[in-house]
Amino acid sequence: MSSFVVEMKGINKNFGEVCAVKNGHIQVEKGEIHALIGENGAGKSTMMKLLYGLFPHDAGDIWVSEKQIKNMTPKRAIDLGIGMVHQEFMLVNELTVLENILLGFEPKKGLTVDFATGRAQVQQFIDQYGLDIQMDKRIHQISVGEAQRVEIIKILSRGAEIIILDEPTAVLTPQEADGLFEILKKLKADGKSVIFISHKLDEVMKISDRISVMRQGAYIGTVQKTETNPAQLAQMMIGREVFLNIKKSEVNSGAKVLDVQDLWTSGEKEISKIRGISFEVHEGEILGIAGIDGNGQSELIEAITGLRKVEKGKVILAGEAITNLSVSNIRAKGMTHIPEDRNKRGLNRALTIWENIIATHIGDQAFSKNKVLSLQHSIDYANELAEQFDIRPRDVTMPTQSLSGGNAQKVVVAREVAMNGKLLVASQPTRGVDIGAIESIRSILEKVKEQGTGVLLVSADLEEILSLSDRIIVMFEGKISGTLTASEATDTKLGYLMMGGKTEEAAHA
Amino acid sequence: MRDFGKSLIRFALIIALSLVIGAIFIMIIGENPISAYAALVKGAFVGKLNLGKTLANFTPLMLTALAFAVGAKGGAFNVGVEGEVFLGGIAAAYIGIHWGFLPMPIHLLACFLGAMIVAAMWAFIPGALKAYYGVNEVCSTILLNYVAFYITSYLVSGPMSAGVANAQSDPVADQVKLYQFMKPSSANVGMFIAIIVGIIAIWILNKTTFGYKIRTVGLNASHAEYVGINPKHTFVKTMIFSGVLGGIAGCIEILGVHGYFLNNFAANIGFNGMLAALVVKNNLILTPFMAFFLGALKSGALGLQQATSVPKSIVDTITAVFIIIATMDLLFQFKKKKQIQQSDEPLKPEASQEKEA
Amino acid sequence: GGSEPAASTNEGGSDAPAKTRVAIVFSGNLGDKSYNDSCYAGALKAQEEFDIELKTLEGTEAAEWEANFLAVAEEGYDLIICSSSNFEEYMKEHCANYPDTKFAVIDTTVEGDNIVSVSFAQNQGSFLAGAAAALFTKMSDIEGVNDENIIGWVGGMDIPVLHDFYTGYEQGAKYVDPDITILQSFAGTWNDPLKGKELTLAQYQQGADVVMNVASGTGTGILEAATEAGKYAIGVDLNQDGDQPGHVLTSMLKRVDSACYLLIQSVVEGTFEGGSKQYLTIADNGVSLTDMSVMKEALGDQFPDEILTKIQELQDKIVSGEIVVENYEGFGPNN
Amino acid sequence: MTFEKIINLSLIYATLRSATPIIYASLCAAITQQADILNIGTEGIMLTGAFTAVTVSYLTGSWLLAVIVAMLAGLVMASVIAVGHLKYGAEITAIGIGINMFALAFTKYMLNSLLGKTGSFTDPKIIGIPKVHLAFLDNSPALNELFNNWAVTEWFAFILVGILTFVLFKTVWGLRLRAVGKFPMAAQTAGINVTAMRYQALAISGLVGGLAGAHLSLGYSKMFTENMTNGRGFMGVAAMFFGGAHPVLTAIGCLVFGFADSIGARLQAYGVPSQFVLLMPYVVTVAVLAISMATKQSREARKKSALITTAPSTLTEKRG
Ligand SMILES: Nc1ncnc2c1ncn2[C@@H]1O[C@H](COP(=O)(O)OP(=O)(O)OP(=O)(O)O)[C@@H](O)[C@H]1O
Ligand SMILES: Nc1ncnc2c1ncn2[C@@H]1O[C@H](COP(=O)(O)OP(=O)(O)OP(=O)(O)O)[C@@H](O)[C@H]1O
Ligand SMILES: [Mg+2]
Ligand SMILES: [Mg+2]
Repeated sequence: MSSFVVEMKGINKNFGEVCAVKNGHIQVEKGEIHALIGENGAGKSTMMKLLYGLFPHDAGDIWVSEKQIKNMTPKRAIDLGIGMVHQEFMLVNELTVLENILLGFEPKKGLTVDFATGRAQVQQFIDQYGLDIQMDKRIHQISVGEAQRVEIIKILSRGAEIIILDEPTAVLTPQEADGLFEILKKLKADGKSVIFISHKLDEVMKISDRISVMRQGAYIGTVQKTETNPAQLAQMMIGREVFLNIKKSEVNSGAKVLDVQDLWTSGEKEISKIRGISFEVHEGEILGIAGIDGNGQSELIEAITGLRKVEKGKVILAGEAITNLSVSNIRAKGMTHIPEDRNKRGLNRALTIWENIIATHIGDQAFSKNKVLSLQHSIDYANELAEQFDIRPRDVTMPTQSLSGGNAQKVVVAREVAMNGKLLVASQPTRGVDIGAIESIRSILEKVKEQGTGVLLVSADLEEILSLSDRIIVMFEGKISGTLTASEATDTKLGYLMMGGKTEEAAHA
Repeated sequence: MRDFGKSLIRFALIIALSLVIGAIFIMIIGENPISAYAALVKGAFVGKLNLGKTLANFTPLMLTALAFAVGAKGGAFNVGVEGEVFLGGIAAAYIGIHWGFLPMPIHLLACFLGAMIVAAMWAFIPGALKAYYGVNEVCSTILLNYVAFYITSYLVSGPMSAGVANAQSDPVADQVKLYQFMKPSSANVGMFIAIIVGIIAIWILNKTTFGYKIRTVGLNASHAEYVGINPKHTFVKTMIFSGVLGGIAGCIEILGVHGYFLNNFAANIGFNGMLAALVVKNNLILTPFMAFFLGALKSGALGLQQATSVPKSIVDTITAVFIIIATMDLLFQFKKKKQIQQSDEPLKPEASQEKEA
Repeated sequence: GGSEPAASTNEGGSDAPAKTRVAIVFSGNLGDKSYNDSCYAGALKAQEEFDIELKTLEGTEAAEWEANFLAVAEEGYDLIICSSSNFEEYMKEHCANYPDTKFAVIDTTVEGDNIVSVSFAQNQGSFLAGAAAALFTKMSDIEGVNDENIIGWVGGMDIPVLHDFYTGYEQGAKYVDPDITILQSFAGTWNDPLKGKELTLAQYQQGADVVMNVASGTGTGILEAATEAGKYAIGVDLNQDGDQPGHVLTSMLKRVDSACYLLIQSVVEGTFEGGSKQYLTIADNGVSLTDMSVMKEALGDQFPDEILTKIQELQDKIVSGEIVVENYEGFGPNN
Repeated sequence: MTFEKIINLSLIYATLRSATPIIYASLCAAITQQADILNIGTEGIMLTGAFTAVTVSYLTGSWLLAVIVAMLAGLVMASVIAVGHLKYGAEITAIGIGINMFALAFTKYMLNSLLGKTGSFTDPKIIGIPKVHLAFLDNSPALNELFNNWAVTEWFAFILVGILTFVLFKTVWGLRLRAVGKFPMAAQTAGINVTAMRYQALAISGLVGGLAGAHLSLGYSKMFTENMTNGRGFMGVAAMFFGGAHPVLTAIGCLVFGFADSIGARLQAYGVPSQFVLLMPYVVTVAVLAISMATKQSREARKKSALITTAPSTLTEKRG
């Protein structure tokens, strides 16, 4: 018997050889916001997926509202009032927002979906919680923040009483995150229970009532928010102390390494079309690009790195024009690139670590003699990088899909940084990775800069932008809405510019 | 090694199940299943003629199966191997007939090169249509197979006709005919060429930068693009690679088996190759074995028809049942089932449903 | 040559005189309602009369043809009948290796001491069919016959032997009416009756009222089109007059059945003459038209008897040599 | 060669007539494709349906019963695919090809053992699917030629295109099916039983495939022949890809093919080499597809271009 809305005891789950959760516990009280934290791969998502019935667990008991539940399925979970916003959004791109929300719980009019009734129901939740969404857009037309709101409305409209949010803030701006917290507070006020997974300790401290920590699949402990501090949490998570705020080194900027002149390029959405952008990056400098996701940052990076056609304007890398050259050509001239989406772009998940590491080297003599891959050299090289960048586990013949997010990201970072290019484009380099990995990736970027490489950093995480960049440009609707130096930049100024305000006004903000 | 043993046992069980189902059919028509199956085995393996038939069946199947599998590795579902075989064949026939002035080794090489080039050009069409315009290659290759068939059909009943009762070309020069080593069957040294080509193809895919590019693009094209591999070029090259293998298959059939271009000679060669590759889910190493199995099944089926009064339709039905059962991977997957039961012991013994993660 | 004891190829031990063992290999399947079935019918008739052992092997692909052919050759049958020209190359290559086996081939000629080749003057039969069609299309008082002088012809695959058919058909039609229009189509397949039907309907649409079928399995659809469109067709190989009664004007018979029967008979009776070739013409009754009795019954009084007399007249002229029917290149008595 | 003998009203009906079996086949493939299952077994399902329809019609004299049983036979074949693929992990295309081989051989065997025929089966006792005679069209020669005497199943093919479009895009089931096809995990988290949806898609596909076969053997003709589908199932799959599994676009693909095919049937009669005429419909279909894809691509490129502003207001307004 238990008096918790959710209680999971002694949970074990293996995926083939991988042990994702061993002896997992969590106890959630009604009406609390319960944070679940842990490093990448600690098994947080797996615990929650087991609770949601996405796959069966190998051992342990699950109790929901004081009933032991066997054979949990998503359908069953939903009926029990569990709603989950997954780490990767469960939204069908080709369908509209409304269709996605109604999916599985469609109001019916005869055989057809009664969209009118559905729309009215959804509107109720929009009004109640002040969640702003556009119901008739398709998912690929909306921003990540909006997609998240869609996910929340989706589970609310299904009558969720127990709400699981798996890293909801990883993709949000601070303003959006604050908005989310407001919503969570309202939900809590309405008596709903929230399980909140995050890597960001300050958020956890801000919003949660109690905090459970997992490490390497195992339960470590649960603490009251009021009785703990971030340092202790980090220690519980990682097993050692961490230092997130790396000391920024002196700007030692040299020659222009990237010169973007009046760049125009196509966009997936109207507001993400790039319409005339100019800026420079110097050697030994980190230029940060801030902005709300979907304001053209992705398109800009693609245009610079050769992945998108430049429609007008010039891109010059270390004095050489690289406008519309092929990716391989641009890379050959010294461009390196950590892409924003490691699973889609950065890695070939089905291939091994070493195969991913050499992806940018297959043309090199050392790696392929007469177009025949040199296996030994490749593996040696990969092992070297794995050591240097602390990729765990240290087995480079593992497929990258079995790595945790942080380690997968380290593979990408290692490959790109080891190229020793003239410019490193780092797009959301720490998105969704744990603080241990964040720490190491940030210090790597800092080191790269110290070696005299120019770094172009795009991040939705303002704290990251502020702590790393020497200069910051802010993008809004495909243009630059302002440029700030590190010393003059603040959260609020950036936030204001991200909403489209002008620099002078920002100064007064 | 243990895995290999397991899959052998599984394969044996699949065969056993197919045999039982087949036996029911055979008994329904009042024949003795034991002697029928003896005839099947004899038809596939016993005697020079029968074994030779199996080998002769195996040769083109292995190449077309690899042609399909190579395409699949690069992300192409290439139904068009059949068309490549036809056009490769006609090119080999043309060169074999008309370029007799060349000395033998060069002439032979020319036949192969011609077949490879023409077939590659043919495969280029759907490849480029997909890469540059997004035209689905399943659609275009299904349609283009017919076009290839009619083109060759036109050539051998018109400009290249031998003027005999059938639509066929003149015979190719004797010097380029491939030696048949198991007469009277048409098994020929083309088989060794095919095996070598097959080994080279597998090696290219697994060991070279080109193969690396193909696999990368096939698994994740946008990753490929990002690391500087042009997915469009690579896709087209993959199709060309596939076409080359198809062309070689056509060339060997013409020079080794027929000695002239016979209208519609490749009917089903491409399709059965595709089947062989698909059954083993495009596993390059297993593909040739599956091709051999299908080749043996085919000649065994003929043997069954020849030696007993089991009608061909029953023989073909049994063959189809064999294939259907062979596709079912999880049939007789004892290992997996046991594991699930073990791990689920404390809880429910319900079958797993962890499909996609 | 004398009759070789069939037992020589059998396992010894049996006292009774062994049955003559005959195998027929087909390039295609039985049930085409034309060529292959005709051949099989002749063999069945022989089986009834002579108590022979009969084995038939079907095959749809070239690889199967050769394999089947070799299998029966290895088995040591007394007589192997190769039902079509598709076997020509295999016979050239392998027959010499089986001197004790007798081979026969239909529709083409293969040299060899143990081979008899049988061909047909299909051009002569088609001549009569063409003439009949040309006469019939003028009978515009018969229902379904228009006043345009257009006739049609639908073939299976576009291969040389079909052009031999067409050459005769065209000549016969033009003999009757030099200004006649003949529509020609190929289905590109031997076994797609629906394609045949579509092509035939298209020809009817374009004014033809009689269409000749030379399309094996595809032909079923040609005949069906005649019934559906209320028009007329001409059958081929076998007597197809009754397949769509009242809509099949006549059929051009190609007596593969009697050729097959005679071949078996020659082996049983020991008169098989290896190395010979036969070219069966109208005069030998190798090809002919049906008597149109089915059509006559269907049309009743409307049936134009003059067609029958005219056809008979033309047939006599061909036999006497007054009319020489042309062959397509590569066909004819000397090929 | 007279132009009006080639291009005339009868050409339109001929186009529809020769496209209809492929439309059915393509719908059979489209339903499963919406659930992301490539149904190469269409050909075999259709052939089984064709055989069953003729047999039942011959034995019972009822075309309606024949059509129903044919659909059930299609369902049985599709169930084999479904169980093999969904339960036993068979590669979908491999088992599809296996089903095609099975259907080809098994219908031939049944033709022989059940009906005692080889090759093909025609009999006056086979009752075909009736033709719809619209008496009020009799007086208008053009309309009469165009619309009169279509087989019931020819009309129904177009109705079915409408029905499926409705089912896929308006009904609850359709919404769920499309979600399953595009993102099964999302559907699963919405409490939808993904496997059950896939079974259902294959089942309906089997019913449609059986109907396709029934139309072929009782509507388009009145006979059964070995392998009478002759690649029409594959053409259906090609057409399905042509139309991106959307019933209407898919049907348009079939009509393009049917049109080129019918023109060919008329052209051939005038001495154009047969092979060129016969390959024309395939080339035309590929060409039409390529051109339409190319235009679509450039249209989309234009839509995304920064140099062309599609919705100027949103930008300027907000900036102001
Ligand atoms: N479907 C799966 N198949 C195989 N392994 C899996 C699967 N899902 C998770 N894993 C593995 O299980 C472990 C725990 O993964 P999980 O996703 O629960 O971690 P997490 O704590 O959510 O990490 P993150 O913070 O990166 O989201 C990891 O090693 C992961 O690679
Ligand atoms: N977008 C493009 N347009 C035109 N030509 C290109 C383009 N991209 C690459 N090329 C050229 O086409 C050729 C082949 O391209 P690919 O990128 O496959 O080069 P590769 O590395 O040499 O390939 P492989 O290893 O297969 O020989 C190269 O010479 C390359 O420079
Ligand atoms: Mg997670
Ligand atoms: Mg007339």
